[in-house]
Amino acid sequence: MRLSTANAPVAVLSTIPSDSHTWNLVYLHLLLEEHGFRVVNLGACTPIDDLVAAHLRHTPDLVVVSTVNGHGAVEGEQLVRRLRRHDHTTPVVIGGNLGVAGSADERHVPALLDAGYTGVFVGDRAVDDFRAHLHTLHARPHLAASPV
Amino acid sequence: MRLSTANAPVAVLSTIPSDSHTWNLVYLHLLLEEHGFRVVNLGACTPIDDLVAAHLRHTPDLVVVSTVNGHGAVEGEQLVRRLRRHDHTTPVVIGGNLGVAGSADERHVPALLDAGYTGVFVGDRAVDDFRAHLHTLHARPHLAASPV
Amino acid sequence: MTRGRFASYVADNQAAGRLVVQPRMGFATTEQMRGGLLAVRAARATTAGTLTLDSFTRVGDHASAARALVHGHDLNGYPLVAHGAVMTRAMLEDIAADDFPVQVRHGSALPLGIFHALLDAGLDATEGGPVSYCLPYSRVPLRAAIDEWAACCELLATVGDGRGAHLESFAGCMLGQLCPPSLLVALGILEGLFFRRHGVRSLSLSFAQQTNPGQDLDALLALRHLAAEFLPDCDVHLVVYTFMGLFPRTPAGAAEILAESVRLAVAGGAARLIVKTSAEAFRIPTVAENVAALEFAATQAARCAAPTRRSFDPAASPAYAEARLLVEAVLDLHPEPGAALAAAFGTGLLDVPFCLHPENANQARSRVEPDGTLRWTRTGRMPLRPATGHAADLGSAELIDMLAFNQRRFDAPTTEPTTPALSPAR
Amino acid sequence: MTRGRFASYVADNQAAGRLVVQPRMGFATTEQMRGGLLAVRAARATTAGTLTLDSFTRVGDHASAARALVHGHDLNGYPLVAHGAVMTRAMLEDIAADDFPVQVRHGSALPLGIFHALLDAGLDATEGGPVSYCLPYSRVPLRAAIDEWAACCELLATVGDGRGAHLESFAGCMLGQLCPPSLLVALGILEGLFFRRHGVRSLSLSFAQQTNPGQDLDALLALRHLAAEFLPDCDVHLVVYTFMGLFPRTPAGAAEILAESVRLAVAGGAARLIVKTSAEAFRIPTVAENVAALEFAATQAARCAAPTRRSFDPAASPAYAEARLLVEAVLDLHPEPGAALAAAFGTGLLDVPFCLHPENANQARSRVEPDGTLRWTRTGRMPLRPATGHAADLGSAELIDMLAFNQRRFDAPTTEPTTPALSPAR
Repeated sequence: MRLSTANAPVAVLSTIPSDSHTWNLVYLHLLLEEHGFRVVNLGACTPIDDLVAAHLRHTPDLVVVSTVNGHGAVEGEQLVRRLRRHDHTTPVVIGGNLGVAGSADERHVPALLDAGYTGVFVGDRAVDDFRAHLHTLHARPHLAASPV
Repeated sequence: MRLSTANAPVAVLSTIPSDSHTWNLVYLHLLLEEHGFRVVNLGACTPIDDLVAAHLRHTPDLVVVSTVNGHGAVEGEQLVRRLRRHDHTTPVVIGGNLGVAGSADERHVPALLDAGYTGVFVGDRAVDDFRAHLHTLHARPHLAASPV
Repeated sequence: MTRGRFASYVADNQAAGRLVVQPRMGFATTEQMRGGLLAVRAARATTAGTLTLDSFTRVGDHASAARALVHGHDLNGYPLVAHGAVMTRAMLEDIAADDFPVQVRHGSALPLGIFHALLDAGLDATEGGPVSYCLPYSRVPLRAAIDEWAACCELLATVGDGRGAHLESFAGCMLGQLCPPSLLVALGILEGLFFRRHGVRSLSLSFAQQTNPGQDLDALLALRHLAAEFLPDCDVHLVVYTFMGLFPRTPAGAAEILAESVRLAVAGGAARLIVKTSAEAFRIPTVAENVAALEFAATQAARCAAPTRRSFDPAASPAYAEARLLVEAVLDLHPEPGAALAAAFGTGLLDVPFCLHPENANQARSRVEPDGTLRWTRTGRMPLRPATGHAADLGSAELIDMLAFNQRRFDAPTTEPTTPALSPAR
Repeated sequence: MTRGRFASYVADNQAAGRLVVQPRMGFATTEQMRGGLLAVRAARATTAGTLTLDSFTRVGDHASAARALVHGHDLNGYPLVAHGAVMTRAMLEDIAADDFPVQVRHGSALPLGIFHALLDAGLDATEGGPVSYCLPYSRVPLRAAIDEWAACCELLATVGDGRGAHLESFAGCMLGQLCPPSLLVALGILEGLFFRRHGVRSLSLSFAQQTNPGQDLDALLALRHLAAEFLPDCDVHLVVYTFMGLFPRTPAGAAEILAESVRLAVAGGAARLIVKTSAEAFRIPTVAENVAALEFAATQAARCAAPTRRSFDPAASPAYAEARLLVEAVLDLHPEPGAALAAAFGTGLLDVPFCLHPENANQARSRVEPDGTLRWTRTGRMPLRPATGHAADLGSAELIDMLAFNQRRFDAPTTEPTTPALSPAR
């Protein structure tokens, strides 16, 4: 929600098709900006087609999927499988509440990694872990131009 | 299916609204005739309204409900409750397979008797018991004119 | 001839010499129903799937079906309308396909709601008929059933990608037993003509195994011959039903009656068989029992000699002679098949023995001969002659005896007359 | 004024001095949903029932909802369209009645299918709005939502026995938090005018508890005053929502924020309250937790002084002044409320802070003052003045701080400024 430099790395920020929550997206938008990203924030209930189109248009350095409505395990998996048809290398991470029973989220992690995510962030430490993950991305050459 | 004498006792023979089986009705028709009844056989899938109408028109000495489709416990109870609004005294009996799980029929007997049946015939001895019951009916004065 | 999914599957398999076998199967919940269909699909047999609907749905009492589901009570079939199209599509997802068509079996005299629901759910095959689902299964006025079935056929004819949907006449199964085959054959042709008149061109004609295999084969061959004569511009296949009456109680008897129906289907040129299971005498079969019956039937069918095109001499066929007489007499009543059928029952020109529907004359009577042959003992006002030498009156004990004929024939074969050979009766 | 079941129940109870309390509640299966409604109905409180729909149904993906049901997966609400009218009527049988109306809550920008399903199921009350269910909850073009909501209103207006159905605007809850109340009030009036234009005359206007009770009460009184001015020929009641943002985590804090919302509802003349539970900060509440919250709210409401008709001076109300300005500016754009709303968002005349919908300008920003008051820090192209002395830019940590304001206020009240008194803010 602020201007970034033109050569800043780009993050596409999205949720799953059935998730209408957005405060998580507003927060992550600010957080990603603070870590030097230019953010394309797709907002609530993003159809997978819209995400794929944004991905092809913006060729982002990072895709972040945030979801809290309990359908993340199902739709998050469909989403990344679709994305991976077009792109095998870009980091794609997901986080939030993935199932209807909040505390059982851990059990969805292996399937989501299998499906193509490079990171899955759940539970009390999700945000801290995600911030740490952002720092590891900065160590990558093409992101080196944009430290916080 | 044969002619009976005009002063023969009358049996209304029916099934429940959702039951399309009729061989049981064909058999009972013959059996009731052999026991001296004139039979009004209402056939398959008799709506309860039709049974009540036949009851009011024919003022039978006996109402026999035969069902084998598994809905007897539910619809048989509705049926007798409706009938008992008009008639508290005429013997009304039910028999056949009352539930979807054939062998558990016994457990429906108390509720059906409570609802207004004067006899419930289930299990292997159902037909024998029913025949015996027909003989006890013959002992009643208004049926005495029509021994087998 | 364009064919929809169901008819194409059946025709392709028949061309390849494979008998399509199909269960009766219906469960209350989508989860159970899906499990049953998956098991049938996975069976080692050439199968088609079946959705048998429950009795509440059959009579249009969808509220009672839904109430049972909400309260967790069991139902004797799948409540298609209560579940609705969205749930049924999800239930069928990745199951119903060109290599596994699914047919809806319902037994409803007034099935327009069921037809809408099955088409909305993406299904395109069902069965029944204005007579065969009215007279035995309801008190619905025949004229009302005829009008509604006409609308149903016209609905079926308009759907899909122009290939249309498939409709099977249940007329060859009227009351399941004790009806001499000629009347079953005649009713099948008449319902076929009714379907065709209302736009359905992909249809099947049924015949249920009775008590004498020679008589049954003659009937099936007569049905095929009459279909070619009366429905030359339709895509027609024949379907045989394993005996629908009191079923043998021994495993060996149940297996043998099923095997006999397989031989009948293959010898008679039927493309499809609706099986019964060894549990049939006792209760609704489980999925596993259905799969076992389907696989047994498939094994039996593979053992039969490839069906040779038998020479069939209509002039020598008892079933053909009587059936053709009945069909022509009915068609003479009115140019519309529906009106002709209504008039035929109204006048007793057609009369189904032991059928309790208020509009059936119920003057005709039949009996089972010692060799299992079904004969008319009384023909009412039908233009047929009863067999001689029989009393038409029947007691309850005798009725039970007749209904149990196949039970005795297959459960204790050594104490009965030898099972008749499988050749057309003369 | 004729009223349907829902509005009559609410009005009768308000006349008798009873606050109607209502949960959020939706379960996947008909059995669970029925159990939940029965429990709400039996609660020791004046309750209305709620059917909250699941997220798949909200976005029109009924196939996914049905797939979850068939495979026994959980859903975060009741899939009304997948279950359909027949099942839903059975689910509601002997529950939904004049003394226990049930409202459908869905969150759909394009809800025509949901409206058809709920009316088919015999229900007559729902909520949402062309802006309030589009901007926060979807990427649907606003014009498409406006057109579909117009059709929905016109459908609602035609149903029933002439009494019509009831529709609640969700506009007073936009994004749940951080939106200064004047914009919420203005949007409520504008959606009310839209409903009325398309035939709905029985409606309710909502307001969600924010971070300062004095400011909230001023907003609620302004909303009531504006409703009387702009919707004089409609039957309107007010509904308060217990705070919808990050919820207090301590039982005492959760109870107190709920109690505060009860006091707000009673003091502001609301007829209905949508509660939250003590479990809200952690997970979807159980039925028992919902019942406990409803009963607690009822007890609190009974303790409040009977609402006296407060004298309300519009000239002294910050919410009234800004809301009236916004409403009139929007209505000046076009004589049709729908077209006016579309134009207002298209030009940034209306601008919801933090709202990510592509058609929202998203230039406006707000903040929470130390006393909980919400103030504009940037107003974009809205005809409003921002408060002075604030930087408009906001970091992620500061955002989290603001979102957690009520959590801190109620979980650790002694370390925070004293909870402001419940009197209109000036």
